[in-house]
Amino acid sequence: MIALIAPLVQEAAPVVSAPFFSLDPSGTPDVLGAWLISLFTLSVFSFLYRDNPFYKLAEHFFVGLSTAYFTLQYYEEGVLQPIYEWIHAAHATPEGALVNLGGLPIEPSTAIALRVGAGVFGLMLLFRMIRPNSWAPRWPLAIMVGVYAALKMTGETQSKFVILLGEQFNKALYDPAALSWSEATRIEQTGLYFTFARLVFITGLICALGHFMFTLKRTKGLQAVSRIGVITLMITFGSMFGFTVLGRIALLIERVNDLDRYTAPAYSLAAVDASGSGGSLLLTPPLLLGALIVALLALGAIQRRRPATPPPAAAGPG
Amino acid sequence: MKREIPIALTVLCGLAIVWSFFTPSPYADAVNSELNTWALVFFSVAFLLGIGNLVRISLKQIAAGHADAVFKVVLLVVLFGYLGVGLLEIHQQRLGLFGSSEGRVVGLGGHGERALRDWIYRKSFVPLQATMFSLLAFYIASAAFRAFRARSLESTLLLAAGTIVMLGQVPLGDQLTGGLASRALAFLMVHVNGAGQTAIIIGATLGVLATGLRIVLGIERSYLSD
Amino acid sequence: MSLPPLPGQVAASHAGAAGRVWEWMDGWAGLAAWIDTDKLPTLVAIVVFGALMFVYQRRAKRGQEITIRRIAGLDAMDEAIGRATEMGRPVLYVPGIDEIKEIQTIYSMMILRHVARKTAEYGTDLIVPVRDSIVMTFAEEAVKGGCLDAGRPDAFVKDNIRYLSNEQFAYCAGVAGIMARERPAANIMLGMFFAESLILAETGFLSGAIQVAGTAKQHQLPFFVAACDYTIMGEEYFAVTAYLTREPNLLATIRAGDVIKIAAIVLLVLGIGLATVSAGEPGIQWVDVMRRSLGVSAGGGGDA
Amino acid sequence: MATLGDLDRRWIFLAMGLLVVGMYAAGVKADLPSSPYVDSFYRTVEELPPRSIVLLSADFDPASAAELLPMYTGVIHHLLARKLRIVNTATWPAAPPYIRQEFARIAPLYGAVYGEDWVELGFKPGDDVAMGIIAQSLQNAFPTESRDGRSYADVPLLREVGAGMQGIDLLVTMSAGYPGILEWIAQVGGRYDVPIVCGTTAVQTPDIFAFYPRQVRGFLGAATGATQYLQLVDEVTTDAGVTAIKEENQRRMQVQSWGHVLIIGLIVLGNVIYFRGKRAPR
Repeated sequence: MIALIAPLVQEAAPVVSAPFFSLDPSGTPDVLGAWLISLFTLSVFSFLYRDNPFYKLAEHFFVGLSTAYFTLQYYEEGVLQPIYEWIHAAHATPEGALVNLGGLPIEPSTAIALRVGAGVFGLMLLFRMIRPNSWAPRWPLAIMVGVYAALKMTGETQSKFVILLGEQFNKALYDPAALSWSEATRIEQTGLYFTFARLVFITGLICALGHFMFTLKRTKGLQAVSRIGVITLMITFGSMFGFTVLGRIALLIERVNDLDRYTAPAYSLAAVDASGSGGSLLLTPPLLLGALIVALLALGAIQRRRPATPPPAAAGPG
Repeated sequence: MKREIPIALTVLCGLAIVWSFFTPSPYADAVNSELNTWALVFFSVAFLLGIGNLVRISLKQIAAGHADAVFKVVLLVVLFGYLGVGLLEIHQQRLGLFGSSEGRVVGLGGHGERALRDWIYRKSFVPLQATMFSLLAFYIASAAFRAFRARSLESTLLLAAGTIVMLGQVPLGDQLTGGLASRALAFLMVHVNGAGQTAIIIGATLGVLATGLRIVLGIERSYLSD
Repeated sequence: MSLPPLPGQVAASHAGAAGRVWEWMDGWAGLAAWIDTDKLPTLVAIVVFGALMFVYQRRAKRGQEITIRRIAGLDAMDEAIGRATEMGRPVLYVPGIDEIKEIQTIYSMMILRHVARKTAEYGTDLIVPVRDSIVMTFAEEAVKGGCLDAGRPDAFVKDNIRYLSNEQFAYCAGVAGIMARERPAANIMLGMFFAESLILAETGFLSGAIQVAGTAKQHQLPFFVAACDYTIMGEEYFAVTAYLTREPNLLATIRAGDVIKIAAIVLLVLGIGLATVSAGEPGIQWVDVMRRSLGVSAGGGGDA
Repeated sequence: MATLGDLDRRWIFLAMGLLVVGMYAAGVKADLPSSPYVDSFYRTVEELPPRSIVLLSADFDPASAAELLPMYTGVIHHLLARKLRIVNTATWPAAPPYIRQEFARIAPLYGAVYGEDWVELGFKPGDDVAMGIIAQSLQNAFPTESRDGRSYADVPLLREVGAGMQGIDLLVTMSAGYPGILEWIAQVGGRYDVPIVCGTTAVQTPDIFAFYPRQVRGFLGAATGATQYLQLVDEVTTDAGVTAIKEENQRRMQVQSWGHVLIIGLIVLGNVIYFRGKRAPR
């Protein structure tokens, strides 16, 4: 096992010293942080063996922290700034000066009135906590639904329908000279390849659109169009499948890389002496915690297989 | 009364946004920007309401002596602990904490306004979320062996295209196929996947347009019945 | 694809008819103060689509038949329920894992009612595991309604609508448990799914059940196609709901969508033909006028 | 199907785990051939005249930082090396710490002065709504910059950016999902004449091809795109940091190769067993 792990340690310059605790974001990662990261990462990976207290701890810590994290963001940027600080700033504008609202200069008093209105409607939303189906929270919700629906409808129809169609007629797409990019292979530069590629694109697009038509009579022609459309869609889903595999494995590799960083001597429990040696590998966060989790899970497994003897007071996990 | 006013508000605000989208005037921009900010405030308040739900369910489970009660306690301690740290850091200027004063923000250890919050975030939120997603690499491997079958033309094409894409993305793929994989990948992605995605996006956008129109014209009422 | 130049100037020569139309459009741009002419095509698209929806909805309400073609996924679903009946084993219906406000979950409830009617007729058990307590109440209503439609209200078993957990992976473990213990012969998974779709499809495949899955969002479809016997893809999901419910609003939207797609295809064929003919030609060609009429040449950073 | 069902999937988990750790320990590096869409991302930045202003939006979080952070670091090096000025925003709440962390390390290398060469405006909640406000009037979206709290008008760089993206020469977004590149296209591409390039996670990359090469001038797809782009940026920057990240990514791509070969092998093996089992007499 050691032989396999040993090469992991041959970093370009092994980190020999790291602060125990430091808030500096761009400094060398601190030791306390290394222990926390290793504990959380290995606890989540332990779910692959089976659901166990380590995973439950990590999961509940995550739900609590992420809820609090997003709450703070939305409190600061969605409530504090647009209402409290905006009214504060509008209040402090000198006499006669105007406030800029989306490019339109307006009276500070109007600006304040508008945001007080927003605050009142926001409070009406809080009524849901007291009386869920009272009329008050419906007003702000209705405004929000109307604004989001209209925003999506206009923006997306423009860029994902009208312009997306219009861009298909750009002459540059049909000019073979538009083919040259620095490393195009010889075949890719030929006119034949270009025409074939454009034909594949156009037939695929038209047939895939044709497949998603449901109220036309199913003539022979439409069935053929639908067939080619399904083939195009299946290759599209195949490429999405390939990219999903790429993405998930990239994440796994990054986790391994992160743990590898904390196998450096500086993070080991055994102190690194002046000459830079010591800091044995086995006492570094990933390996020590990994061994601990495996041992406890193994203990639990053994206990489950021996039902006869009463489980000891400290029942194994799981 | 309980339904007419909300629907009127939806239609009014929806049409105001549509009007501001098509009209090139400063008034349109002002209306657009103010309505956007109102929607943003309500979105944030609605999010804050969501927390109440989580806390209520957790407390109920702790009181009922649920098997995971101790973990629910951990959840609440972390939730309110981090909220406390965050609120102190947000309002440190007014409260004169960590050396900050009226005009100046110093933050804990002089590392700026969000020092402690960001530290906790980097050392717990980051590894947890990243590792949770990386579990899927294992689940895909298991499903690949036990469930992905070339049972029909469709699934065969899908697995074949997936294989080309997987090979074309990595150096080994080109070494194994003599450089063919990455060229096949480029062709497949730009010309076949490009066509398929364009058709899917056009279809989806027509769906968004249909629901958007029904909401803005007040025909769609389902969102009110919650 | 070489990189077309950044928003450069229009070619000097405005020769030919197309050029004159181009200049007329320039003049027109400044005129209408109340509307941004680049966005005129978007306004036309929205108004035309709205008008089509309105017309077809009125026709559908007056009973005029809008036929939706038979979706292959529906045949697969009926076949799966039939096989479960033959083997005397239950049907499992997973309505996605999103909340009721997601449109796909609402439509999944409508399809659930159709499935419940079939299972009530055949006298087969129907198990519906849910991840959200509000969706559970809607699911109970749907299954109760389905049993009533089949004229067998007694077929409704309240315990078969089960709230497992609202945590994603715990819900999957719960569904896997049902698959292992009660061994359903048919798994129908319709609604909004996320990363767990992979685990549900794999567990279902191994339990030997016929699997029919469907979702409108494309990101989970690759795993469903690879692991399930039949998949209802993207917009087919909405077409299935319209086919089953005959609901005028939905029928009208699909009919309007078809008409717009036909128009888009005609536009595509015309535009691409013009673009191919005039590829590489300097100056303004008819295809550039066409692109500009779609509000592209100005907004999309285009060039002549 | 009995044989397949009996195999405990945890053996497959172990195989994937050991393969990734083992190949990572081997530490082999290999160069990647380029792709047309990565090449056009690089050339779109190269063709911007010096002192142009770029709106760089960090729209990702820790789960997607594995794929997007290397691109984000690479693009900051590239922009600063090309003497371009950067306005930083974020529409994901978990992104601002990354802006601070990267610029704290990279800006001094190119002598970039805060407030003149780059500015940090921080997170804006509201998804599409936020993007609509940012594009429509940056000042209205961010009355104050988020590092020292100075008001918009006091920052020399921001004075050159008016309403309606006026003054912005390129929009770069590192996009992990919603809100991201597709919403930037809807809110900005549909209204203002600003070229857009982006970096995306693997899951979202296939969608972007529908908008390439016109609405999205170029893009970096997943870890592969990141590595290809870093190979290009490494040639124009002298900083050892870029070379280190490039080599780290090349090392990861080698491990990625084995991961993909394993998945392909499992699919083929699974199908062989399945079809042989089907044809064997019952």
